[in-house]
Amino acid sequence: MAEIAYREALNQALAEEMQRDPRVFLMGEEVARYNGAYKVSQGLLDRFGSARVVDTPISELGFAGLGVGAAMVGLRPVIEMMTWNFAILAMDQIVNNAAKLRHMSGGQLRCPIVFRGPGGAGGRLSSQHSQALEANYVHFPGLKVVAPGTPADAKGLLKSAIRDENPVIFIEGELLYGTRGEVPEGEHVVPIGLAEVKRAGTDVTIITWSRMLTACVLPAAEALAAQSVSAEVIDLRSLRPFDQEAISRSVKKTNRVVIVEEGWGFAGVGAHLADFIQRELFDELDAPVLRVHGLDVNMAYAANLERAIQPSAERITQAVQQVLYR
Amino acid sequence: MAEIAYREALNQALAEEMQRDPRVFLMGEEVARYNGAYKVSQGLLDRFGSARVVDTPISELGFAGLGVGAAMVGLRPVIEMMTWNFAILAMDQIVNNAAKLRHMSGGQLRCPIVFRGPGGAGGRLSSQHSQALEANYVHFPGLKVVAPGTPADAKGLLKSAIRDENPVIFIEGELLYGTRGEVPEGEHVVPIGLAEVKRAGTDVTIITWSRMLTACVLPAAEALAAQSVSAEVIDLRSLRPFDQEAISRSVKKTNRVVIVEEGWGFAGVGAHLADFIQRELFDELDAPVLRVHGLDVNMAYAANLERAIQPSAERITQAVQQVLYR
Amino acid sequence: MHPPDLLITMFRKMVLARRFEEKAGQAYGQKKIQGFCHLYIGQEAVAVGVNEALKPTDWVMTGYRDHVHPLIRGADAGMLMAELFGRDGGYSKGKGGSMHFFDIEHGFYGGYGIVGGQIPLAAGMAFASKYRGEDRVTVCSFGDAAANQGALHETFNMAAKWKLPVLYVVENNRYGMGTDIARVSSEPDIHKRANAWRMRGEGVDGMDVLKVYETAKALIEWIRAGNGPVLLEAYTYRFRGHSMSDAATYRTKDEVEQEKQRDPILHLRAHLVKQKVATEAQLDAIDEEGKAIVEKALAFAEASPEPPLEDVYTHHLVEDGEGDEQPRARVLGATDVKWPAFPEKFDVTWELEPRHEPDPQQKKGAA
Amino acid sequence: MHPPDLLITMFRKMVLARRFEEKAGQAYGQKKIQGFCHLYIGQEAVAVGVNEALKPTDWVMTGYRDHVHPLIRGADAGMLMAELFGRDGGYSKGKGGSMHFFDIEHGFYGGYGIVGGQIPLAAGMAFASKYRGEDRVTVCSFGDAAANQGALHETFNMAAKWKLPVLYVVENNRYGMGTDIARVSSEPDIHKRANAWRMRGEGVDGMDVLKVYETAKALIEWIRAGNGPVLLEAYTYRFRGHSMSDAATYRTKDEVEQEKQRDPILHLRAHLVKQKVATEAQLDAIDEEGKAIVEKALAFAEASPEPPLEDVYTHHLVEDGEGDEQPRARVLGATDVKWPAFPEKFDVTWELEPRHEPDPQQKKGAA
Ligand SMILES: Cc1ncc(C[n+]2csc(CCOP(=O)(O)OP(=O)(O)O)c2C)c(N)n1
Ligand SMILES: Cc1ncc(C[n+]2csc(CCOP(=O)(O)OP(=O)(O)O)c2C)c(N)n1
Ligand SMILES: [Mg+2]
Ligand SMILES: [Mg+2]
Repeated sequence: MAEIAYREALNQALAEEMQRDPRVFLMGEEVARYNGAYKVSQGLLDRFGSARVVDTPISELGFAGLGVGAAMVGLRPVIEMMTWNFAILAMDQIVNNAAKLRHMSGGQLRCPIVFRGPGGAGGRLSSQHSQALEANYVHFPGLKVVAPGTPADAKGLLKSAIRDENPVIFIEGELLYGTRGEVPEGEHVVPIGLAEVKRAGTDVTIITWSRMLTACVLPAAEALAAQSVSAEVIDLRSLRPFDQEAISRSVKKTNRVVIVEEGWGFAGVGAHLADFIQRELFDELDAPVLRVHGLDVNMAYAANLERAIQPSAERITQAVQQVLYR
Repeated sequence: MAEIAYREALNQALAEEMQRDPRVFLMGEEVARYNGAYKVSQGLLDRFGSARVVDTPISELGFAGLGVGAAMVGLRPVIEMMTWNFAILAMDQIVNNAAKLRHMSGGQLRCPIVFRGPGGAGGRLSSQHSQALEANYVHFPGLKVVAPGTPADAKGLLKSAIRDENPVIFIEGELLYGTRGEVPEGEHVVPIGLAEVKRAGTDVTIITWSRMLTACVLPAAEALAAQSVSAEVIDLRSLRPFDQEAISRSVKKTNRVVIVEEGWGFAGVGAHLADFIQRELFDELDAPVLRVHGLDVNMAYAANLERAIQPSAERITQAVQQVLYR
Repeated sequence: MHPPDLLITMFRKMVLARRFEEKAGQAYGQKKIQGFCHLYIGQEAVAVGVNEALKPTDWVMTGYRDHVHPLIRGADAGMLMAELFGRDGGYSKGKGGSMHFFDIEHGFYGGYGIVGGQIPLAAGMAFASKYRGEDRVTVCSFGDAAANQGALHETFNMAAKWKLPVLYVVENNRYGMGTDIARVSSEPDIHKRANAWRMRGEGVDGMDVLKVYETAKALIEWIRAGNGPVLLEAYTYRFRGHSMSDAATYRTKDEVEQEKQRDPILHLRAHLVKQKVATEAQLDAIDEEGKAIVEKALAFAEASPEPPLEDVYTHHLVEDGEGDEQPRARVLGATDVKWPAFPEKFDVTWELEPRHEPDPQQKKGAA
Repeated sequence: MHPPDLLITMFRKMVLARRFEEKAGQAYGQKKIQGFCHLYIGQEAVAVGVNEALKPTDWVMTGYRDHVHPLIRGADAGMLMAELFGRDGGYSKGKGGSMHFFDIEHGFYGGYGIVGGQIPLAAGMAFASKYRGEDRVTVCSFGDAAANQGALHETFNMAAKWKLPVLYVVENNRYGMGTDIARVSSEPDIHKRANAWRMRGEGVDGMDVLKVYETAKALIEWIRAGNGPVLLEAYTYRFRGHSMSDAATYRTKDEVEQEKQRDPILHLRAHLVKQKVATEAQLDAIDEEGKAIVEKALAFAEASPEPPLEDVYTHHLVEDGEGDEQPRARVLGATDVKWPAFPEKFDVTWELEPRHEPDPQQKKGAA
């Protein structure tokens, strides 16, 4: 297996699916001649031409809706949002059209479309460019939401997302593009809805997704191991639907849970997971479910403030100590 | 005290605040000559003139941003969204500008603005017009979110919202406009962040807000009383910030909680409340926190389906029985 | 002169549309239809005139004022009425209701409740047909007030730049809800805005079905020839309120009466009689036929059951291997349904922009 | 001929701007500045030319390419640099960084990172000044690529309809990131779009500060006289990449070299010498002054501490009774800060539309 970067893994998935299926096209700002603002679409224009790799004007609402229309009549658009911060402008087309078309048409239509792009902090970008917005999308029935944290999952989930018959919100980690990992070549498909235990353990379950996995959860698990705490790390990968069984299995074993999320806590995805766990696994819990998430403030540019706002391995180990009543 | 309708209570608040403060103006679709799509602004154009009661084109993103700009330089705009379903188009201006301006300017600017309009189902309107979207806004620091369920709270909270120095998301109940209740005349101000016990009880705490209060929670509490279950009903009224103390007080007494929310459950406001309760009041709970919310589906037009999708007194009483292990 | 057949067809469709809407209005009064219900009465010449200029394989979509567009394309009147009643026999099993009609069999793609929300979709559909090299035009109508949505600006720019085969029809009925368009639009003649996107824009008397037809026909040919999108503004009027709950007090009786003199049906009727295409009696008979169809539709809707409760859970996501619902087959057992089958294998020959020859110098970077 | 003072001022500001940006670029290379950083080098004539046509009480805002607009309005160079460094001595205590400059004291209202997001804000500020009867113009600039945002369409329509006193300046530097505007805009001459909103639109050579100044002056007078908004398109060019991380390989070296011939500073310098307004030596001295200011700014930024950690929690909401931060007073102890005080009591005399005389008939409803 080759070790490649997250962005290359995404690039492979796009190239393979475009090769496989002429209905797949990529559209967004700077995706063609510039090869993508984050170089995810490197080489695709040359390979597939300007009708299948389309540079758009800065018109998020317009091209998101254009993608939805194309999906309604048999194409499989991949719409790149330069970041999810900008996709807020397109949200109406995503939640009011893409998510509702099959239902409103009574099953006559389908909308197989992927909206993808980076989420989370990009590093010293202040408030408007540093938002992890998955909570806003998981709220809506009619959408699937995934957020891979490793190159292999990025490739495998993007292939699944493109083949899915439904609208999929595909959230990449803006700071993950350069991270490397082993990725199976060719047909490597990760089903939507399946979590993966990225580290087995017995004392506490840490649930996370996207960048937090490698940025602080696995380091925290290492640090805990040094303190003889065996943490099991579940990488959710898919947020809607999420893998209830994987969570149950682990919590039944550890009886203690910490949820780690880059974004804000208030009605975040983690709030939902905590609610799910306390409700479905009430009798299994030896401690309240704790959460580590971005502080409930706007992101600052200053290096020290930016660091303090984001979750860290320290905050995670503290939360774990707390659920272990140490 | 006069008994008036929810829409009149809002109208009083608007008229009184506009009278009091020339900086307050109302802007939105059909607010002026038509007196409001739901007649909330009845008579205001005649009284305050066309610069203070402004009919806009159907340009939600534009006039939301225009309001934010006016607030930045000393006015106090009230921006009416014909419904919150349409405000999705304006979300960028609300969350990327209004919520972040004070922070990004390092405290140089403030943005005292109210975005108001009806949320929730309107009655036989299918998927695009029946969304309770508060969860999308509570997620963002820099915003306050309120959702009054009675005429008196509607008036008192709207006055607070208009006087607040921050952006306030003010969600009215589309099906509440005609409901009547006693409302104090003149200066009646309900502070943001304060819940109210709308019915005292000892066996179980039911937490809710907006239309669910009168539409199903109080009826459920009545029905439960007939079965000798004493339910305490907390009307949250403010969702961000929410009244943590009121919840603690009640849960310490009842040890059982049901949260009732019109909107979807997935990462809904109720998920956050459940997470808060299981975390902060873990040892007080005799049963998992249960939730009753809109089914995780798109709203249908058909009468029977629409009914089935929404929370009901029956579903609430069932949940209460469950937390009581009956 | 137009072929008599065509003229009679247009008359038949306009009358059927009128009778359908009148009946829907009555049923609404009886609370058999609920929620928002926007009638098309007065605007029939626009949908009919444009539709007769289209092929059956072309695509059509509009906003929430959407009962008539599918009806005149061949949708079953009874199933449309059943949708209004929220019944299982409706096109969407009662899930969509008045604002969300869909009849994919007849190329009618909705039915949208967010003002202007359909505008980008139509460009996407046109993009898809161009992408697959199909000889197809997409028609998307919207109201005068919708023209102030940002989505229009963004979409028109792309549609024009990429020469997408789409005809945008702005049905200018002078009001968006209670607001005279001239009060909120700096340019109330919407088609004059087309220049801003170097797009072709035309205006037409939307009360004269023949003029609409002729104009649309010429424009659709122009579009089909690959010249790009067009914005056609049809000046029309709605005789009723914005929706069933609107008393329309913002218009004077005089204004409405005056506009009713321009009733597109009366106008065509007079023309047909004058040109001796048909006698008054023949036209009355056509009208009676329309009434009968609508009566039958009503009876069908009344008789249709509510959707089963389990339907609450269907059609939110496509399940593995799940097909699409074909309403006429499902409801009427029709065996002649031609459901669109989009190819899965094809070559994309379209080049959206000229091939870009990277400059040899450029590799090094310039700035 | 322009007064020599004015010419010298414009030269001084353009040179200061250039030196500031060069220094910022260097500091970025040393990782003292991080994140996105968009330099204004090449475009100086636009901001300076427009600014000299404004009063100090007028308001200015722009996008994320925002270092120069406040600098030439009088912002403290050291505090701007400290903001870039993410330090406590910055205008926003390091919370905003490069993309979010704010200097309210000098009427500079930001600094926005969402492309086109400032366009509606400016209309709102202009609305407020008209509402209070102030004699004030708001200037809002944005890029060529921003002109394809829906917010522009929605805002221009309202601004034109309500005759809001706002000057929109589209700084057409030919590229939005790596994309030539002609590739994605059906009408690449943005000001020609103004007609669509019955708005006045003008183009100007954005490399010639005198032309920019003259045009802006005339337009601002026209706006101040109550004629409504204007769209001014300044044709300019950025000599560097889109941001510090952009190698700008999408442009040829030739193209960039050619554009550099139009360097607005060289252009003005030549003019000043030719017209004998100043000697080369005098202009060099001004340049040295600029360099010295920037050196001092750098030292100030370097010396400024990081913001205290407690600042993580400040300025998300206005707390009860909390005032606004006045950066120069806070950081430099300045006592001459004139902070804007907006009146709380005033009469609104503006009528946005003619008073509406309800028609007696109308009460009854018409439809
Ligand atoms: C984005 C959005 N804003 C507001 C509404 C409420 N609304 C529904 S129809 C309408 C008026 C639209 O008028 P126009 O576009 O002229 O179409 P017409 O109804 O005249 O056919 C409004 C404001 C909506 N559905 N969507
Ligand atoms: C809504 C939105 N979409 C995309 C971006 C990413 N982005 C930042 S600047 C830019 C290009 C803008 O170009 P232009 O408007 O011409 O301004 P210039 O940078 O040339 O000054 C893009 C695409 C963004 N910040 N906001
Ligand atoms: Mg209209
Ligand atoms: Mg540009």
